[in-house]
Amino acid sequence: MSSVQTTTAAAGGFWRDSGKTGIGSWIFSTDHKRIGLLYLYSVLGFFLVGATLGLLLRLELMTPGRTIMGATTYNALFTVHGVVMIFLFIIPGIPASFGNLVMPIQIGARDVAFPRLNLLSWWLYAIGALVVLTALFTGGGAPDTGWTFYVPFSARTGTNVSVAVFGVFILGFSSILTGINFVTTIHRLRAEGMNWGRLPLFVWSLYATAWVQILATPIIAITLVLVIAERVLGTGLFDPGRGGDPIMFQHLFWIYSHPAVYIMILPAMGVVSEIIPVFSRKPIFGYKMIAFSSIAIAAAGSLVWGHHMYTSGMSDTAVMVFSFLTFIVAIPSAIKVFNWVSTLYRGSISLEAPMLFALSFVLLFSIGGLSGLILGAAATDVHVHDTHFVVGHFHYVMFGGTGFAFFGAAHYWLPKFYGRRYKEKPALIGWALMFVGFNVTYFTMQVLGIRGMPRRYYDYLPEFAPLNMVATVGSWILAAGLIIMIVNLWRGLFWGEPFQGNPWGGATLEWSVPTPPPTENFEEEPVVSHGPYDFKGAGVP
Amino acid sequence: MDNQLLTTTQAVDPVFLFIFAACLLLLIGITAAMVWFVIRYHRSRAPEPTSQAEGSLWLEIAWTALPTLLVLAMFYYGWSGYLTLRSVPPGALPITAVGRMWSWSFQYQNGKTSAKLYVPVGKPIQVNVESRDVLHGFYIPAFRIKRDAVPGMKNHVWFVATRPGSYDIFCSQYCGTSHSGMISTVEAIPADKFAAWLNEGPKGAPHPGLALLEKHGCLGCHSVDGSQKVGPTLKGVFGSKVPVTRGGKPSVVLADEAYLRESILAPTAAVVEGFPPIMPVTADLSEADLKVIVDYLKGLK
Amino acid sequence: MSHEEPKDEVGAKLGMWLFLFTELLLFGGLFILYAVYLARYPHEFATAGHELNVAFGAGNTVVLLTSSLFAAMAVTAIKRGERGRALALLGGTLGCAMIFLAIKYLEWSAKIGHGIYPGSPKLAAGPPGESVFFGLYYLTTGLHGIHVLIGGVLLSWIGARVKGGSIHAGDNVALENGTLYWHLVDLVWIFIFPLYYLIL
Amino acid sequence: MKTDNAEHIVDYRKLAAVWLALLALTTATVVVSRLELGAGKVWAALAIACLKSGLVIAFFMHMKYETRLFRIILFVALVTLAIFIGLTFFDVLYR
Ligand code: HEA
Ligand code: HEA
Ligand code: HEC
Ligand code: CUA
Ligand SMILES: [Cu+2]
Repeated sequence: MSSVQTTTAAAGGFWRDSGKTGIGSWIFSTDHKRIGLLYLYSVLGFFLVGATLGLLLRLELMTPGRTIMGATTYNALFTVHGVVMIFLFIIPGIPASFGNLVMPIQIGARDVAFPRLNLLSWWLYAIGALVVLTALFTGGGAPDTGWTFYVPFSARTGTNVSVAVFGVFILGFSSILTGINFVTTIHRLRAEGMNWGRLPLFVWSLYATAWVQILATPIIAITLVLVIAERVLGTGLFDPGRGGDPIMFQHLFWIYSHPAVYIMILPAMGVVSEIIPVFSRKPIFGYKMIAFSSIAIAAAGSLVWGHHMYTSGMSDTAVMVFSFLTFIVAIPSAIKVFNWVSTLYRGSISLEAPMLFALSFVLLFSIGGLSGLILGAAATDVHVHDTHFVVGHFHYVMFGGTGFAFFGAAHYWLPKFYGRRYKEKPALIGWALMFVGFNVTYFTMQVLGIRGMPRRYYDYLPEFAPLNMVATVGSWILAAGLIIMIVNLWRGLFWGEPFQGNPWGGATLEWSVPTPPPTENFEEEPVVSHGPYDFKGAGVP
Repeated sequence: MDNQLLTTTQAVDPVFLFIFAACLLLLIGITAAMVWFVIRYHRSRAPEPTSQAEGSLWLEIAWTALPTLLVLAMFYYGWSGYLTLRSVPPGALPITAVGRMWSWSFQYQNGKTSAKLYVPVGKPIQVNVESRDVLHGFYIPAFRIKRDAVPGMKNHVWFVATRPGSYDIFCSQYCGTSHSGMISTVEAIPADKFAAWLNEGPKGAPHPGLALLEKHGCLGCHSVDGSQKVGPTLKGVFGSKVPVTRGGKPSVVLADEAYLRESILAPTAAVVEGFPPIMPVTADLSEADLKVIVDYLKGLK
Repeated sequence: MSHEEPKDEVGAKLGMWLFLFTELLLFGGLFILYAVYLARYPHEFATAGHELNVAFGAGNTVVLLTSSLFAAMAVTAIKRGERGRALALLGGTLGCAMIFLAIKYLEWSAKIGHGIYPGSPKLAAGPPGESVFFGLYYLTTGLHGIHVLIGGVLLSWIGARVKGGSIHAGDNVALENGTLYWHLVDLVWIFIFPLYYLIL
Repeated sequence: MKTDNAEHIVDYRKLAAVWLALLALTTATVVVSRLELGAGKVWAALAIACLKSGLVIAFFMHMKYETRLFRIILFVALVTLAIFIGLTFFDVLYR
């Protein structure tokens, strides 16, 4: 953090006017903007850790047999990659960083409803992350269960599962507290005139996300406690030898973890719904439907967890019900995609970096989501379940979707908070490399899956070798793009050209406050008189 | 369907085709629209937006209703294909597949066991999938079938091999260190050859000890030919000096009969240097079987 | 933070309720398991349930209901400005909490003395359903016990603030929220009691 | 900033009456559990437990006097839990 301090000496606003300096002014700050940045850097750090692990995974899979590591290492590696990416990067990803930074300003509030709770969330996140990291280097070594922690394996492996699971448990509470904070904030702290029909779509999506966080996360918390109880006390609740049922673990796990995928994607959809209208200079098409579909996704998304269990031995009736519900949840996503595309129609489109990320989100999320339909249909899922097709699917929605939206948000909002901006050209190059590398890597993985290559395989039959090589090369292109993009962003935010006013012409409230925003956000309580995409009403040219 | 049996592959592949085709069309449509809009309404060509439309009820209704119909169709085909996968044709030949860390063993009705799944061509096979320890997944990509092996639970799949040949079997559900090594094959052979194979005595296996090693899943982790797997090879163990960790302390033991017995009955007592302590206790190992195994190991030079 | 905001009581209570929902779903996970295993092993659950002491369970129900009454009255008292009475009532709640934990202690130690605890050899040898029943019983009541402890600490701290005067008739959300938490502990017990001690 | 902090004070007598009702219902559960109702016992006991929690929520927890928002979200949370249990039973009952 100290580098942040010195290099932003030029910036004013909340960077300066809290009166305090030093690391304490960050890790004990209750200012939503500072907490947002804390989260941003922690989350980004873990993304880099996870991404490096992903790169290693691909390196190992480059050739059949042992390439750079043994089976035990590989198994630990994809587990840690999954846990870091899911619980440390993508779930807190957008809501806790950009949500914290932007949402209170967007609704015209001075801060979130419970600023101190907000700080506690971050601390819990940091502690949980530390516990997870501890698990890697102590006891029996890094857990090797996959991020899904399926029993009975997780109950009997000698690796350090209990500690890792406890870390995830703490992270769950961090996520819950953020959810509680956001729901309360959005209900109670909207400025005068900021009625529900004028909420920016990013706020709507955070609202829906927060509800999922509140209602689904406790289930994973108790499930993880049960895993620890299995291991430490030997309760035997999932042990078939003593009357338990391992399938019940899967139910409990996915009751949370499916809704969790909507915790990951909804905020990303919100980001895209902000960027597309601004860079098209046109009100978003179908505001109400997009807002409503966020809620619909959150609600319907809680009903479909069984689609991860079609081959588990679950009853056929349940397969039917869950398959049906899975298809229902695809509809609100379709509505969003069509509305985003229509927003472009007859607009005035500027292809700057945030817009490129937003548009590639729409494309990559569509590919990922459509492959989700293959997974949702019972007959086809039986074939591709637990193969690299699933791996391809979720990287498309998680990285191609949420990841790209995350970087889009970084290009869109960070200049506002730093008062400096990145260079456009390297941003374009980085984006292009990422886009190409991404598709080469993950589309290939989907083909591999259809050909029958199971996931979590350290070694594979020679028939899969050529495509695996392609996917690995793709990951290098992706890595190159990513590095260019991050370096450019980093350099730009600290040493780049000044960024002032409202160059992109946004009509949401964050563009009406000084750059960087002052600690209090607004000099006096704002009164909102126009909608979030009413560019004319906001006086934007 | 009278005589012509619908195979599992034939039940699943059309569903794939249908969903793929629909998705591809949609994707092309969306991409084309996006690219076209981005080019046509690029700020260099359209300096000002020419519309401030905020939505259209009819469009919303259209693009809610059409996808709904489409996904309902997908659901229906997916579900009916799945039903085919679940309804075993009458007269199918039952075979039990037992999964354990990390090998499959197939048991036939007459008590014969095998590490490969031999089946007669053209006859439906019902595979009853069981597990002795953790979750495994019985997966044959060629027949589009997959089912988890869950301890304490009976699961099944069925398939029919219409052509002779060799088809991969994978373990699809993650089960630990050698998950990716838990593979085998289906050997589809003509019915008469199959009958002969099934009734051929244990003369295929040169020693009853080897058959027992296979039956108890030892060969998932150990080889008898000197090659390395998850566990040390069993070839030449007897009489050799083995570096082990006992009670946390390293030492070297002479592998005599007592050591072999201990290794099998209490695998974690003395753990061979350089190997993880993952060898399970084999619960259903009788004293008689153990004796045969140990005798066999003694002879493995 | 130059000027102090007026306190948003409704917001604070909203936040508390949201938190209570998460607690509800936390126990909900255990109740899902209970429901499933009850459907699978009705007879084993019945016999195992009979081994629990109804007197302990019923006694604890009365104790908790009473503690809740005191807590609710404490809110009324503080709103009427009767600080002494509020403190006394909170003390009553805490007393009940201690009685509850004492009874729980007796009950658990009796069970453990009989060789019934998670992973015990006796349960491992018995029918599968009973092991599941007692596994759930210990986890649920254990988790509930932890909540009683947390609630007790919370209410003591709040009591100290009432005494110190920072919670008073004009500003008492903290007390209200603390008692809300306490009532949740009570609510969960209202379900634990019939499900574990009485059913079948 | 909203200012809808209408404060409602529940008097002691009402609280005590609720408490008595709760004790009566507790007795009722114990009695019901001694009757020969078979599986109906579970439902009877659960119904009584729901009634009791209704009382606690409405009076002890002041839900009766809160704004409608609170009741809606409580409903949402309960429905969610019910759905989680309900959908699980599609598996458990038909396996
Ligand atoms: C961000 C995370 C995210 C998102 C948003 C999704 C979205 C969806 N997912 Fe995915 N999924 C994961 C993350 C995600 N998933 C993860 C991590 C796993 C694996 C976990 C593990 O095992 O490790 C997984 C696994 C997974 C499975 C289990 C596979 C298996 O193990 O066998 C299934 C099965 O149904 C599924 C389905 C879907 C569906 C139907 C959607 C839908 O929501 C998609 C909706 C989107 C669209 C449909 C595309 C956009 C719309 C159009 C282009 C318009 C046209 C559309 C229509 C006509 C419908 N997913
Ligand atoms: C948000 C989620 C997310 C993201 C972004 C990624 C990103 C990547 N993932 Fe990951 N992945 C998961 C979530 C994610 N993954 C999950 C949940 C699983 C399932 C785990 C399980 O089975 O339990 C999984 C599994 C998984 C597998 C399957 C393992 C198996 O089943 O055998 C593979 C294999 O190729 C893989 C690869 C990659 C790659 C190449 C990337 C790349 O996109 C990464 C791109 C980045 C780079 C190429 C590196 C950039 C490097 C730098 C910038 C260096 C700087 C470093 C420092 C300064 C420290 N992932
Ligand atoms: C899950 C994998 C696994 C299975 C199944 C397994 N083993 Fe092992 N075995 C190991 C490993 C790993 C070691 C080395 C570490 C140790 O000593 O525990 C080992 C060690 C041994 C040794 C000592 C070898 C030496 O070099 O000293 C013997 C003998 C042995 N196993 C026999 C068997 C027999 C017989 C069976 C089947 C009944 C069996 N194993 C099943 C993994 C396995
Ligand atoms: Cu057995 Cu994977
Ligand atoms: Cu899912």
